[in-house]
Order: sequence, then C-alpha cells, then structure tokens
Amino acid sequence: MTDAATLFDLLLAGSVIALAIASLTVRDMFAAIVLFVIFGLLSALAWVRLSAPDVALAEAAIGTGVTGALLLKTLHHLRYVTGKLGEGQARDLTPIATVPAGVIWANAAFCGMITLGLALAFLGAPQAGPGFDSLVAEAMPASGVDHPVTAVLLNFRAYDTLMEVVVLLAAVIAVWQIERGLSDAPAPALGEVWQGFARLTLPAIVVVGTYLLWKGSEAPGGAFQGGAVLAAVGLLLLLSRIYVPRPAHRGLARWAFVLGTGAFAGVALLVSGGGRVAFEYPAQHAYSLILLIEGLVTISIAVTLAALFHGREPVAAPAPEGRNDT
Amino acid sequence: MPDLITFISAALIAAGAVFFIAGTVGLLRFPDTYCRLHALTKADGLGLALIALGIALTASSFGEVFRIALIWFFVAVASATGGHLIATHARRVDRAEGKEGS
Amino acid sequence: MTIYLYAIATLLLLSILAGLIRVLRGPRPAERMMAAQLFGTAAVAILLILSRIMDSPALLDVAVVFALLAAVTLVAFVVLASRKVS
Amino acid sequence: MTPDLIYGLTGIAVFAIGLVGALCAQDRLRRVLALKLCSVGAGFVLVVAAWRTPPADPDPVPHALVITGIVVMISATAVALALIRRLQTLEAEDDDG
Amino acid sequence: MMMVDPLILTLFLPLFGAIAAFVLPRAAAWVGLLAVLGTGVAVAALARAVLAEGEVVTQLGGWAPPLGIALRADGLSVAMLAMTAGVGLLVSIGALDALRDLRERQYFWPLWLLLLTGMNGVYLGTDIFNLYVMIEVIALAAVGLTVLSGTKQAVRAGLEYMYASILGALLFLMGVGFVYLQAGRLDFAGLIAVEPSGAMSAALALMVVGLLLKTALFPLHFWLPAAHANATAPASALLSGLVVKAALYIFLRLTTYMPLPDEILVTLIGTLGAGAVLWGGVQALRAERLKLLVAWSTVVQIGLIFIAFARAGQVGLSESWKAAALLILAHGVAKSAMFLAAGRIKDEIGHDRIADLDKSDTRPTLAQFTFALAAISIIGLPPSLGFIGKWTLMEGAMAAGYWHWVAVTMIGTLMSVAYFSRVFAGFLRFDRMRGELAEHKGWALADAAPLTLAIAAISLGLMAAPILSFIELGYPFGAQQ
Repeated sequence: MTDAATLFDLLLAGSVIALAIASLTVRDMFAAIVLFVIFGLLSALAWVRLSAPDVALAEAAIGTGVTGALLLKTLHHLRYVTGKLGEGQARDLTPIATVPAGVIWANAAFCGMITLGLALAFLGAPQAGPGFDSLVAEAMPASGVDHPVTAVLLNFRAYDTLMEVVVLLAAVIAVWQIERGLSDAPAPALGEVWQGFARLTLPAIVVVGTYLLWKGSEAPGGAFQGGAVLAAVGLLLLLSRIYVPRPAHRGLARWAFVLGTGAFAGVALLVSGGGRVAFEYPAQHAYSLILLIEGLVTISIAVTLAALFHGREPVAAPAPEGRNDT
Repeated sequence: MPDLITFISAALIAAGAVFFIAGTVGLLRFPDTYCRLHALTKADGLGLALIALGIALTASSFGEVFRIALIWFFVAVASATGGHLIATHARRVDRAEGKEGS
Repeated sequence: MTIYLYAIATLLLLSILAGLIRVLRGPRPAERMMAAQLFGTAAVAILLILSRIMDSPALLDVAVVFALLAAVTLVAFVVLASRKVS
Repeated sequence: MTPDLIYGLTGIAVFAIGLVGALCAQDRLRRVLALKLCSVGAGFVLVVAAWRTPPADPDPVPHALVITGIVVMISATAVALALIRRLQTLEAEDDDG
Repeated sequence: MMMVDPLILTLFLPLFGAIAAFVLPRAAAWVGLLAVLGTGVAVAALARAVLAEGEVVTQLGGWAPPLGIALRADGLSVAMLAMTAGVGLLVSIGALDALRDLRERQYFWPLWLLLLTGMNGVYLGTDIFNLYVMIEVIALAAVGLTVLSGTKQAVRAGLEYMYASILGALLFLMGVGFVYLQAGRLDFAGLIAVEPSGAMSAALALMVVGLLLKTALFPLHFWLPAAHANATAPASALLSGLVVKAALYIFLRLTTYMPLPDEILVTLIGTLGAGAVLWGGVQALRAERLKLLVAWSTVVQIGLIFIAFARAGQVGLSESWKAAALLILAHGVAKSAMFLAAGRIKDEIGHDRIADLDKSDTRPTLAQFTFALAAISIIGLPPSLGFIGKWTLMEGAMAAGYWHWVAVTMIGTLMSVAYFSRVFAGFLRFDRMRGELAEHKGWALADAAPLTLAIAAISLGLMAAPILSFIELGYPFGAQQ
C-alpha cells in the first residue's frame, strides 16, 4: 500500500520538478506557458494528495488558470506589437541583456548552495511540528462556519484576508494606471461551434462558481475559488468579444472593484463598539455576516480578475499620444 | 455482490487508463496534426468516461454521481470544442504557410 | 483496491509525462495545445481516482473546477495563439 | 519516504529553480514565470508543514495563508505583466519614430 | 461610535480614503487630503494613548495571537506613524499643486492612500505573515506610483522595482514557511520563545535577505536609483522618504525578536552598509542628473542606518538602536523635502541636468533654498535631526572603540558635502552668469510644502531629546533591563 503510494508521490514530485525546469529552459515562449500550466495542474494534484483541497482549488483556478491566461495575453500582445505574430518564430521577444554563461552558472551554483541549506534545515525541522490545530479546533464553534479554512480566512485571520483583497484592489488600480488606452490585437473569428460552447458552458460556470462560494462554509471552496471560477466567465466573454469594455462602464467597474474591500472593511468597523473590537462578529450573526462578506468579495474578485486580464482602462476615443485623455 | 461491483469498477478504470495510454501513444507516434488530434480527442474522452463510470459505480451518494456526470459533461464539451478550435487553428496556419502539415 | 488505484494513477501520470515530449518537440502550437488538453483530462481522471483513494467527495468539486478550467484555458490558448493581424 | 518529505524537498527544489530563473532569465516574461515558480515552491513548504499523518486533519491556518499568497501573487504578476506590455509598446513606438 | 479605537482608524481611514478617491476620481484630491488629515488626527490620538500607557494592543476579532492577529503600538511605531503621516500630509499638499494632469491626479491619490494603509499596517503589525501581505500592498502601490509619469525610463525602472519587490516578498514568504515549520506560530511573541535551530536560521536568512532587497542595501540596491529618479516628484518623495523605511522597520523589529545568530553576520551587514556609503557616494559624485544624485544619496543614507544597526548588534546598546531610529526619521523628513524641491527645480527650469542648473531664464529661488536646507540635514550639520542621529552613532562608536565605523561615517559625510556642493555650485552660479532673471513663478503650495518639511528636518533636531524618550516608550528594543 505505502509502496504504491510512495511510487505515485515520487513520480508526481519528479514531474513537478521536471516541468519547472522545462518551463524555464524551453526556447519557445508559448511552449513555456503550456508547460507552466501543466506544472500548475500537477502542483495542485500534489496538494490534493497532501489533503489541501482548498489550496489546490485556489492554485488551479487562480494560480494556474488566470495566471496562464494573463501570460498568454501578454505574449500575444508582445508578438502583436513587435509585428511577429507568426507561429513559432517569435522567440526571445524581450531580451533584457545577454547574461554570460559564467554568471548563470555562478548563480546556479549559488542557488544550489541555498537549496542544500534549505533542504538540510527542512530535514532538521520537526516532522509535523506544532501547529494551530488545537487552537482552531477550540475556536471553531464560535466561528459561525463549519469549514476550518473558511473560519481562518473570514474570521480568525480576517485582517489578513481583508489586506489580501486590498492587494488585489491595488493591483487593478496600478494596472489601469500603467496601461493607457493601448490598441488591442484584432478579434478572432471563432465560428458557430464557439457559440454553442459559450451557450452551454457560461451558465454552467456561473452555477459552479456560485456553488463553490455557497459550499465554502462547510467544505472546500469559498470566495476566492468561487470568484476565480466566475472570473473565467469574464475571461471567456472578453476573449470572444461578446463583451467589450466601454468607457461608459468605467464608473460601474470602479464600484465593482471596491465593493468587496469596502464591504469587508465596513462590516469589520460596524461590528466594533459595545465592547467588541473590529472584526469581532457577534456570535448569532457570524454566519450571515461571513456569507454576506464572501458574496460581495466574490463579485469583486471575479470582476477584478477579469479586469486584470483585460488590462487597460477603457478610455474614450484613442487620442493620438494616448496621454492626457479621459 | 459488492465484490462483483468492485470488480467491474476496477475493470472499467483499467480500461479507461488503457485508452489514455493509447491516446498518448497516438499523440507521440501519429504522423501529422490532424491524425494526432483525432486519436487524442477520441481516446481521452472515452478514457475519462470509463474511469468516471468506474468511480460512479462505487459512489456512496447521488450527489457524487451527479458531480461525476457533470465532470464528464464538461470534459466532453471542452474536448469537442477544443478539438474543433485546434483543428481550425491548424488549418489556418497551414493555409497561411502555403501547405505542409506536421 | 487502494494499491490498484494508486497503480492506475501512476500509469496516468506516466502517460502525462510521455506526452510532455510532444509539448517540448512541438513543432507547432497546435500540438502543444493538444497535449495540454490531454493533460487536463488526465488530471481530472487522476483526481477522480484520488477522491476514491482518499475517500473524500470534496475532491469531486476540485475535479469539476479542473475540468472547467481546462476548457477555459484551452479556449484562451487557441484564441490568443491564433489572433492574426488581418 | 513519507509524502511530506517528498513534497517538502520538491517545494524547496522548485523554489530554487525559480530563483535561478529570476536571477538569470533573459526574457522579461520568463522572469515573471520564474517568480511564480518561487511562489509555488513556498506554497509547497507551507502545505507540507500543515500536513499531518492521516486520518488526522491537516492544520487549516497554513492552507489559508497559501490561498492568500496565491491571490497576492496573481496581483503582483498582473502588475508586472502590465508593465511589460506597456514597456514593449513604448519601445516599439520609439523604434518607429 | 465615538469610541472607535485610534489603532483601527489609523488603518481604516486611509483605506476608506483610497476607496472613495478611486470611485470619485474628480474629487480624488480633496477626498485624499481629508483622509490623510484624518489619519494624522488618529495617529495623534494614538500617540496620546501610548504616552499614557506605554503600549496599546488590540486583538482583532477578539482572537488572541497566535491564532488571531494583534495590532500593537509602542513608541517606535508611533514615531514611524507620525513621521509617515506628517511627511505624507505635506507631500499631499505639495501634490495638490505639482500634479496638474488629471490622469496623474486621479491615480496618485488612491495609490498613495493604499500605500499609507500598507505602511501603517507594517508599523502596527505583530504577525510575520501579516507583514508579508502588508509589504505586498506597499509594493504594488509603490510601483504604481513609480510609473505615474508614464515615461519609458519610469516604466523600465518600475519593472525592475517590481521584480525586486516580488522576489524580496517571496524570500520573506519562504522564511515565514520555515518559521511555521519549526515554531508552529507566526506572531512576534512566539518568535522570542523559539529555540534557535537550523530551520530558524534558514528562516531568518531568507527573511533578512528579502528585506534587504526591499530596503535596497548595497549590493541589493540596483533597482532603487532609477526607480526613485524617474518617478514624478511627489511620488519620488514618498518612495524615498517613506517606502524604503517600511522594510527597514520590519528588519529592526525582526532582529530584535530573532537576534542574528552570529556576530560575524552583524559585522557583515555593517560592512554592506559601509559599502553602500562608499559606492553610493561615488555614484552620487558621478550622477549627471539632480534627481539621480538625490536617489543615490538615499542609498548612502540606508547604508548609514545599517552601520548604526551593526554597531548596536556588536555593543548591544539601545543607544545605537536609537541612532538608527533617529536616522530613519531624519532621512524620511529631509529626503522627501529634497525630492519635492528637486522636482520643483526641474519644473521651473525645465530639466535637471546638474551641469546646466544655472542655464535658465527663471530662478527657482525658493526651491533652491529648500534643497539647501534639506541637504544640511542629510549631510548631518547641526542643529538638524540628521546631525543628532549621526552624532549619536559616532559618539557610541567612539566610546566603544569602533574606529572603523567612525571612519566610514566621516568619509560618507565628506563625500556628501562634495556631491551636494556640485548642486550648490549650480545654484550659486546664477548670479555670476546672467544679468537679469525672470522671477520664479511665485509662491505656490508646491514650494511651501517642501520648505515646511526642510525646516522641520532642521528644527526637529532641537527636539531630539523628547523624541528619543518617546521612541523608548513600550520598550520597542526589548531594553527592559
């Protein structure tokens, strides 16, 4: 029994490492991204194996799915801008400076030493050392939800999670700030099969995303995974040009970005007072408050991730210089 | 009786795995893009269907069966669409390059 | 049964690894996308088997998300690899 | 050879591979990829640290931390990629004019 | 509702300000200014509480650490908060005037307020994972501010900054992983209790290297000069004056709770500081542009702070911690004044090439005066705050017989006199070269703000003693002997 499992583990671990190396060394950037996506899928499998389905969900949806789409979009943009959109020929699109082989080997040796040190430290650390297990078990009844990871994210360490949503907000503001009304590569013709696919899939994705959010209070799932799945809808809409962001939608988008952060912080503040501190949800309302926050945060995450994929702020008619408009 | 179900389930799962392996072999050995695509979309769709069936046989609740069916449905739709899109893409590239597959 | 299922999962993993050769060799994006599709499906299959081994129905949710995302990623691959300057 | 040992060393290896890539990559996009590998490596270490021998449940706190880390990482990745796109556009405009 | 904890308000006011400024782009400036002002008031309330009680702690959500997260304010953190709020307020006032472009305006305010949220979070944080999230908030907002001008140089510098930031944060995160592996908890109080071990050393090494990368200690400073030199003036002032201090502060805290295991490492960090002083000085002497010179001087100043740290580690005196803290405060105030003034000079004469500072029809008299005042504090002439900081450093080093640190500090000071003289020479040549000059564009908020900051940098030196005793409230350096 253990031997078969160990063999599986070793093979999976080996594949993960091999994919990591391959995605950095393969010459074609498109292949590198494909390899990276596979790497992400297999890491998520490994995390499932380590009984961390929540993390696996988040990694598969956000770390691999959305990240992969972002990387591809950027690659596409680079090829478009440099006018080398042909297949397979656009290599080394953005050379920084040629690094001498000596430097690379020196760096590799340096990192090898670091790895060795870390591995030794890891082997020296207690196997399954002390943790939060007992504290969490003790606090669970007062948390308002039944799933420990959700309780940690939305109650025990809600402050971390609020700041994580703030990071997402900062990212979307920065991205809107960075890209100013760039021209986009032209739309593809996807044909009828695509239409059928969209009609079948989009509603299903919405249902699955909502289900994940709902399920989060008692089983793996929750705001981030649900939000990422819903963001996939946005991605598909944007990719297929069914929805094209327009300047008029900017105001609404801004509200959608801040909705989660605002609601989260607002609830945290509003529950304080009367002897309670911020984030201390009254026990009888904890469940509904957490669900409310999760729902709004999910909307924000979905819209924000889709906006991060789209990239630029939709600005009015392209000004010649692309500056000082809006 | 449970033994029989377990046995059937195991057999189905094994058959599914065989299809996966066949698909991979096709991907590696077949001569050009379209052949590979053909082998792949058939093999992995069937492979997953068999494995899903095998797992569903030993499921403990209806919810599980439903989710397994959902998974199979998603993969089938994605596989069909994906196959079509990849084929269109490959054809367009072929046209752009003049002729020549592989 | 567990050993058997682990063996099957290992087999599926091996088939993924073998398919990697196609990603590395290409020669065209179409092949790479196909390999990605195969991996998505195989990963879903492994997840199904793991859910049986670990006796955890929650993994089925993970598998649903995997299946969905494999589809979306595939569309992104095709669309973004093929948008041409027309 | 328990799973935590195997995957813990895997995480450290992936982190180191990402580190080499981040320091030596010549392509801007690939540097982002390398950094993302680093973050997955760090995630591995945390998930492994949370693992307890079944049937004991794993520690949920590190899981929450890794989820936070994943969301933070995609934010940073998105900003870095936006910078790359913008820079490439500016450089292309420069070449034209 | 009147009894909301000032600790919470310090964090939430800028956050809500950022949200409001983002959804109301046309009113962003006034919303933003109001939020910064409110934050200042909250910090003042917090300072009163700390004066009365020594330290203020709030356990968020009512969950005690290590499961929950606590916010804690003591003398040092309030001093940092006050510096941030004060400098931030004046830079904001300057920005009202300096940012004319609507686009720059509507993005400056939300990003700056998020930056403020992140920094306040760092100064109040007591949980290393929470600090990781906070430095990412800071990093993203700071990169957004770096590229606000949208020029190619700025975007390129911003990208390098982003890479360095992500890498630093990931090293820190890996360190957090190792801490959890060994200790099973992540709060500061837990760190003190942990026995030294291999995993803890690895964790400390990872976190320290990540922080040094973020705070740009030589030779990990490669990203800083370009990023700070190419940003718009208010952004440069915030980046140089405030942002690098956040990572520095975490470093100070962390090494208090997890002392570096070996004396050699302390000396190594001090040596890197010395390298920063010398290398940064040489680069500043060679810089061709004013803002680049100012940016290199930031590298030098960070080196100085690490020298103070190294001496503290060696002698184990809380005096040296205080020298480091004073230098951080002095640099924050003076450097933001200097960057604002440099931006003003660039605005008025149209360029910032040092060689041609005098070749212009207008003379930015006020900005030049401000620049000179700020330089007095940065060079470390009496009675400025910078002088007190350097003096505390050297006095201690001399008393302990660490003459090498004294020598490096002296050389650094001489070099700073030399490179700032290049700028002063340009200022003074005006009278010699031209007969009549157009008057500068008159009084403006953009002149008043940096001038106030520069005057503060000098006059705070007179208040060094009360500042020092305030910093010690709540025993931030564990100096409870």
